Amino acid sequence: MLIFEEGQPGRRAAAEAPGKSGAALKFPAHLTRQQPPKLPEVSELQVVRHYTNLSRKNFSIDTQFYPLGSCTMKYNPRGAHRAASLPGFLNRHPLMAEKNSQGYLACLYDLQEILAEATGMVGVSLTPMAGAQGEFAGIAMIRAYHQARQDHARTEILVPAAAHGTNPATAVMCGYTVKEIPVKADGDVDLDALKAAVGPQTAGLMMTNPSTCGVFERSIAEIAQTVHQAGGLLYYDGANLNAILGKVKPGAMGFDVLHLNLHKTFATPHGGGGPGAGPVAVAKRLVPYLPTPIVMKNAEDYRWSTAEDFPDSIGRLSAFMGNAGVLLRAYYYARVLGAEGLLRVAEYATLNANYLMQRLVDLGFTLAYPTRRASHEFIISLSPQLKKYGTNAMDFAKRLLDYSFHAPTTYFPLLVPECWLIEPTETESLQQLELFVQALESILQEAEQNPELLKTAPHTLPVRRLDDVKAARELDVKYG
Amino acid sequence: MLIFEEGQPGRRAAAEAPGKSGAALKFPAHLTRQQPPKLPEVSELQVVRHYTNLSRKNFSIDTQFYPLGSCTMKYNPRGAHRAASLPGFLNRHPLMAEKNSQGYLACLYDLQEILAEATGMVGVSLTPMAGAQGEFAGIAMIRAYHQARQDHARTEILVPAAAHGTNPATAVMCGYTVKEIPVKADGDVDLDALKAAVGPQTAGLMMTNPSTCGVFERSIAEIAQTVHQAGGLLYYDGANLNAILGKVKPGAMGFDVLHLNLHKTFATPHGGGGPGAGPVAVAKRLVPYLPTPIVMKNAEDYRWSTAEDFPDSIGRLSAFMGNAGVLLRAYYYARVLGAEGLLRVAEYATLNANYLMQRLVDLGFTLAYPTRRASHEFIISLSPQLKKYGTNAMDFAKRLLDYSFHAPTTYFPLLVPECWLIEPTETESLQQLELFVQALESILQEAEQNPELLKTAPHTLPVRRLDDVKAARELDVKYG
Amino acid sequence: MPYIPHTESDVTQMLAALKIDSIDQLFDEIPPSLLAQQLNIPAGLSEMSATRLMTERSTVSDKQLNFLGAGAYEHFIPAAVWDVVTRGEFMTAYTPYQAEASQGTLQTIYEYQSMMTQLTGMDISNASLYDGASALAEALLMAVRCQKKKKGQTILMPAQVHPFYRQVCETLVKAQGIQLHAVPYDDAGQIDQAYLAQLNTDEAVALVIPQPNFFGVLEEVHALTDWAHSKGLLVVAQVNPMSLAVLTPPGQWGQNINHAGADIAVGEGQPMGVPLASGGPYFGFMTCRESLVRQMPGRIIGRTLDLDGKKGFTLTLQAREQHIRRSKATSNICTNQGLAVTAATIFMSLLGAQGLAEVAQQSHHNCEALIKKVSAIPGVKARFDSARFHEVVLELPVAAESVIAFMAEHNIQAGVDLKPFYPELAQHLLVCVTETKTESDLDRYVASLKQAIEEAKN
Amino acid sequence: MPYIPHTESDVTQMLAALKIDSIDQLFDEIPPSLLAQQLNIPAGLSEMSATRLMTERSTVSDKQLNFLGAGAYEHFIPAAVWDVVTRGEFMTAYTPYQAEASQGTLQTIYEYQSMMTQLTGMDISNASLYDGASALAEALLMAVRCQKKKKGQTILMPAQVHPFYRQVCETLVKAQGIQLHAVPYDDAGQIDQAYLAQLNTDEAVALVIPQPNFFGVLEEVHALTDWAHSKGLLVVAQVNPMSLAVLTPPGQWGQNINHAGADIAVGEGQPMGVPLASGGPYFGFMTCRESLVRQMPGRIIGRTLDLDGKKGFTLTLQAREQHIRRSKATSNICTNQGLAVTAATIFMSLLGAQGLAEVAQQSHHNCEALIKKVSAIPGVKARFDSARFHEVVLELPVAAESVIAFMAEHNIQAGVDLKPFYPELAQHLLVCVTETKTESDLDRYVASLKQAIEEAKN
Ligand SMILES: Cc1ncc(COP(=O)(O)O)c(C=O)c1O
Ligand SMILES: Cc1ncc(COP(=O)(O)O)c(C=O)c1O
Repeated sequence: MLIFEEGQPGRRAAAEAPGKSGAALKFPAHLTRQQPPKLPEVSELQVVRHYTNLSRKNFSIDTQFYPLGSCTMKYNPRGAHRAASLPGFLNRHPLMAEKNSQGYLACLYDLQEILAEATGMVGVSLTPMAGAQGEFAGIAMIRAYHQARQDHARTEILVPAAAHGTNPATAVMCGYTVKEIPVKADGDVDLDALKAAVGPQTAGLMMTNPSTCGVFERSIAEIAQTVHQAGGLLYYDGANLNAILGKVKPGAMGFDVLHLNLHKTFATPHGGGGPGAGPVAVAKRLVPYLPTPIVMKNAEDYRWSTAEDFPDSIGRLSAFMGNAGVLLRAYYYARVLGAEGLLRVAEYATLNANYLMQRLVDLGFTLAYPTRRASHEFIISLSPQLKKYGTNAMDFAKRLLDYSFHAPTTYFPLLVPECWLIEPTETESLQQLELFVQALESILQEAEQNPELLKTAPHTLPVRRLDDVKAARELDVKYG
Repeated sequence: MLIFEEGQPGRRAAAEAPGKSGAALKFPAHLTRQQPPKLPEVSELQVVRHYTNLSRKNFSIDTQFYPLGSCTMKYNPRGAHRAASLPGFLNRHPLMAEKNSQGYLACLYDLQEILAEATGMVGVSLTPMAGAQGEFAGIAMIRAYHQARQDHARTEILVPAAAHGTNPATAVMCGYTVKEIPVKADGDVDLDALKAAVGPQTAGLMMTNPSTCGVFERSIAEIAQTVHQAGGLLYYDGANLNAILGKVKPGAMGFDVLHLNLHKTFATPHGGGGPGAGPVAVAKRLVPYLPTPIVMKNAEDYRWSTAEDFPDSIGRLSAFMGNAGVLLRAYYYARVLGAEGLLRVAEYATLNANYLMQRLVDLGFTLAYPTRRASHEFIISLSPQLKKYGTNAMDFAKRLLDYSFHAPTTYFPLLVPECWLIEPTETESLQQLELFVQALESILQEAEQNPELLKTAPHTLPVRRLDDVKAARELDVKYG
Repeated sequence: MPYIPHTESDVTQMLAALKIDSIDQLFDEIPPSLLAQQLNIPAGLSEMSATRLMTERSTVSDKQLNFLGAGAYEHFIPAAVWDVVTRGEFMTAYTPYQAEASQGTLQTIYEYQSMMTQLTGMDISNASLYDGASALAEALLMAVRCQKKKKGQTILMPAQVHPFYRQVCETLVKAQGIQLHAVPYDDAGQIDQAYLAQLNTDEAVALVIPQPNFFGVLEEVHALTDWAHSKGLLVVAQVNPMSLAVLTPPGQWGQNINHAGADIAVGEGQPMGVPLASGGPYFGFMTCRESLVRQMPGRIIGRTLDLDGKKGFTLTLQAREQHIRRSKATSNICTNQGLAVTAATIFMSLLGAQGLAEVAQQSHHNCEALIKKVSAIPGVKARFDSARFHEVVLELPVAAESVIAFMAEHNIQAGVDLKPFYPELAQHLLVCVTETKTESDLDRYVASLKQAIEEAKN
Repeated sequence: MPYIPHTESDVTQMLAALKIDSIDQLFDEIPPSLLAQQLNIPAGLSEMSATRLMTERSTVSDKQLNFLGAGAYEHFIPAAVWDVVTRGEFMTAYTPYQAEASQGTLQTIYEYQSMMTQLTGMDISNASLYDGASALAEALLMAVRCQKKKKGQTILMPAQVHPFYRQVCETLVKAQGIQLHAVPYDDAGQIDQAYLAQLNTDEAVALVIPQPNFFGVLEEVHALTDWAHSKGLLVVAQVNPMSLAVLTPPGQWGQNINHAGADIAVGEGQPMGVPLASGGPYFGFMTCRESLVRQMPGRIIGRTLDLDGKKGFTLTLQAREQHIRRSKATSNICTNQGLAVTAATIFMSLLGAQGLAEVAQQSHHNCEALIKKVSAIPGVKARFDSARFHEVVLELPVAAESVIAFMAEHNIQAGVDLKPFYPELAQHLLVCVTETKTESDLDRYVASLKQAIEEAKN
């Protein structure tokens, strides 16, 4: 039932509104709303009960193992949530005077420093509000850099075929055309193809490393050299930073600019789709172009950067200064983990992924890159199962839900057929991984004995398989 | 799975502890623990996931209609929870200096005043930590009163047969014997029996009004007169105050002392069993005996009462001053409702009960007191259904759980066979009541067509019908 | 190890299964020259110490009496909102890619979309964008795509659109060759219609109409909408959703029956149950005319049926999005502001149309009350003589900067100095008053302002 | 109408079904003379106004540096604890009478019982009593029931049991003719064993042993337990659960192999994850020897099987309780402190044995550190020369009252003045230091104490 359908005309949660003021001041008649919006008319209990019960229809980290590849669904510390929700932070207006904001600014300044150190970069701007906006900022900086050098011929951004959709979409938003570079059978970028592709038109290359193939790009140094020699810059999509945090700094690999997904690597909650935060970090030559504002430190005082500090900035990306609450959570996380803790993230995320990969191999699943170590994630292809039982990657995924595990990422990256991208993260235990293995073992048997069970799955959730085609054809996107 | 079973030796949620101090100070060897307690060894994620998932196995007001008679399961305002959780209240040590506690004391003082006004009494003590402790305080005051008058012959407390178990249990804890007074077929106390029972041995009478039969005791004035003439005092069990809040003051009915269940009438959450708060309110002659401490006001200052204020007090009931957090919630609730709002509680609780009663009569259910108005609750007997289908009150209750409604109170009061005590509360809507009626209609059909379905219910919950006999015979009350 | 559950024996068992001796071996594909040294980051803290650190830092900003607005508004948020929003099932779920395991989030967004279309009077709502500023920028990009047949790519952008919003638009649209043409404001603080009347609109594709505008002033939305449509421009409404409880919704702007209503309406969702929180996470909302939906950026949730014919919810029209369309997507947005949207949905349910109207009315009322009070101070007066919502530009006899600094000393956040954004408005302060302010708050403001002015004059 | 969902048309429909005209008619069985006039209570407030009122009142108590203990201890509580506890399903459920619909609460309490038996080393735990004081009183009543064969009803109650606990025991046991016999403390601040040695114990049924006692001092629990058992007394241990992470648990007190261990162990559960909260809700715990379980008050949860043979949890041994046994019940307790128990269960899971030991050690360490620092102030010293947990009695050169008042002016809660409770301890202050205090907190305390003493001397 929709919240609208639970209402009755005239019902309301009366205590929640301020009530009527003495004098009923009027707006000019022609600018005044004539019909009130048809919002739900419900009691406070109805609202609480409705949304509490709705929440119970979700899978989440707090309730399920959630090995969604590329999404780093690790434990979101409740301590970070509390710290970011302190009244001094939560009630702080974004334009509050700097002198009343020193503690807040100190947190952001420290976070800038921590992210610079962790990535091997020189400058950091925290303002991008998600990974994709970080990408935009990064590519816009590359653009600004070339333009400042009057290098107007560079019109193309290269991306590996395995790249996330935001990469090519971003390049286009920045006014570039996109050229895809093929990936070899071992998961590494096709270096020859890259060499052939670079040239004076190359503005830059966007890539993740480890890549979305779940392997570490071994020829990264050569790739960097190739692009740099052609006059292009290297963009690092930090979505997979969890795999190498503290182990390898993107700066050391030759990247010029990157974003981090704090809502992945720094354990801030995804909130059913957002918010995130996608700070950008840059090497020296891109510092002038960083998006603003940035927190600056003079002796003991913190302040916001002004236009004088960054006259060549690509500009502002958000109304205020990005997703502050996410940044505060990430700062808390970094401080609790510290240097050693950040390093352990990469180590145990990688251990879990490789162990789980091995166990799935034991069960007979097919790896996309069987000769490779897993990074913090790995890919299996369910093509053999599709051939044998007629059950595809989605059928397996839906059946897994019945076992109370969230499904891995399906059908991404696009270049591996019937793929699952599996990312267990470092916060899950060996015992949890084994339960997952047991579930897959059982589903494999079901696929053999009763493939219909998979094809019509899920069977135990609030709804069964939904008709996506109908959803798109007969658009029903609002009540009434 | 138990939290213990999810653990592994050596695992821990490391960020949660302060870590080791520099110097390892030692306690005397013979007083030092040799073996650490076997507590769970689990990660933070495991704990959060375990208890989040456990919570999902509960029914609650926030997720279900919960018409548990005598328990007043109304909406628990989240605003009250927030107000009571303000850092200044939550971090306040109970012994904090009065000068640093004026705001807190002001809330309690105001609450004392509000409760006195709402009950028609003169003095209030907030310290009892639940209804039963309020009863203890009340009966102890009655005892102190008689003793102060050297009236040592009074050894007996009268209670109606329908009384809640805490009433007789309390009387015994206060050193009294208990005599039960029968209840007539119309739900009123048997006045002749009462008249026969009172005498110089009568210390007092404990009763609720409306009674646990769900009807208003019409001869309350005569009852009061009878007991008072015999030299006894009248105790009002406030568990049912929701029925008459703002409508009738217990003081006006002749009661000398009462407790309120703030966790019922004042909408504080029950917490799966507690906490509650059972403030006592008394007429003038019992004021000297009130349990302490009490909040006093001098001009503009608030302070705790001292022994000099109440030299004849029955004493202290809790280490500090009762369940402060519950009291703050109740205070918030009273302030949001105000005088009109408190009155509406009684009106709409009564409307809902009477309406639901009528609808169940329409379905053919049997009322325990068919000639009477319902108060805020009412009783049906499922004896006819037991006779016809072999399905008892518990079978109906368990089946109702499958429809995602919490069951009414079953088998209480003891004097109505196969009874359900149904209390919808004022915060449920007409539409919600109708859904409940529909479920009962459906269950009634099932009882006729397939009584086994009821006898083996529930079928859709985390467990099916549990073996209580086994639980008591083969005591398993801890892990390992 | 904080947050990592592995015991020594777990690790031993796992390494054995992998036939390796140490975790380090798992990184043996990485060229050794790339491996980092120990990070120069402070050692880890316990939750207790980290919490204490941040508590100390947060208290600096505590207990300010806040009269700042300018795009972020302090409204009272019922406790139920975030108590429910922060349930683990809402907070720690990912984007609802597995629809069957995400019906809670999906239905919530569907309800949100329904509420936003009601509030704005528009046909279709998406599931959110980052914030009000980036939503406006996305609306401009969308408008350009919708007007592909037109020869130009110019957007008419009033000067009294929030200066930061204009900056964000600059950043986000300029790489695509889109121009923002500044439209001046008139003496009433409204879009200068005389200027528009003489404007050559050949290159223009859309007009942005802020309601209320950055000065808190209400625009003549009907006339502007009709004018824009008559010139073949799309109307992009940039609105405060709280104001829509009492003001004509964008879907009803204009009197031209053949083309009434704004074409795209966007804004900052923060006033609907999202705390000030230093600037975010907030959420940008976007609604549009049905015919434009295929150019809309961001997720959209649709209702459909399951195998048993039962109603359910799922992501729909994904062919607009980057994960399907890659370089041809309507935007690069992926992660949005879901949790803030959940809060807004619960907030709107709790307040209802009447509650929102009360908040809007009371805010307006308090703003007018403050204006009256401050006008008694010599040299202080409201700058524009137009109808307002809940913000006002105050003309001061001294520099706004000094007043702000003085009042900050007394824990009052006085308002926003307009000089950096509008040099012509030196000595002007943008002040916001919402329903959260009491009579005594206003009096405290007035007294402090008076003192500040006296101080500055000496 | 706050919290009431009825619309006018709902009411009309309901009244029609009831064939009456007004809600008032539903009250027609009530004698009209009893009906009340309008209550003299302030008119209702919105959530916003009520929240503001209480926020203003709460800030008075904000930001105190707290060295108060005396039965309520400030320990750090991980955020996860109350985030999970306050989920509606835990917070707004009733007592788990319908077991199948309450498995969350029931399993949690079963786990709690398991943890408490581990911590105390006892056989059986109940599901909680109101608080530490009332738990002690219930233990005395239980001990008397268990010793029914004995002729007397006297309890040996050391003077250094918390004074408020002793008062609560007085209140709760005196109506049943039970006597509390005061046992003095000796120079070491411990139970005076010489006194006991010469005591006639014919009427006595039990000895209460506090560990640590009200002075923070550790008792010689083994010798005391053996002595009590040798006299046929039951031992009622009154313990701080946090201390049990490092101290011998009551289940192992005594060296008499035929009758080792306390018989009943009770205490205040607040240190385990429950905030100070002005004194409640806390929870009292009670554990006992298995043979005594049928005299135990309060609920007990048992594990059993369902119809399918699946494990599940339910209330058990209810024949002890008032709702079954009425006047013959072991206690009148019904509602207990379930939610605080849920918090403690989660807290203990998060901390584990090692974490609790760290908290206990660190608290002890900080207390000793403070003693060392204050001892440098002339005239200040620790009063009892015995091993302590995390509290100390400080002897001062001036009245404790004046020190407390002075330091409160500087937002330091210095400790508890012992004079009202122990006239012989005038100029003595009971101070508690937990793991939450840093070096700089201690220094701030010391500096302020020094000043306070100087001030008082002048
Ligand atoms: C590899 C990769 N790149 C980029 C992104 C985009 O990040 P965001 O969703 O925060 O915009 C994602 C996340 O979905 C990703 O997995
Ligand atoms: C009628 C009645 N009296 C007394 C009580 C005892 O109250 P409490 O559970 O708060 O001790 C109850 C509640 O269970 C009750 O329903």
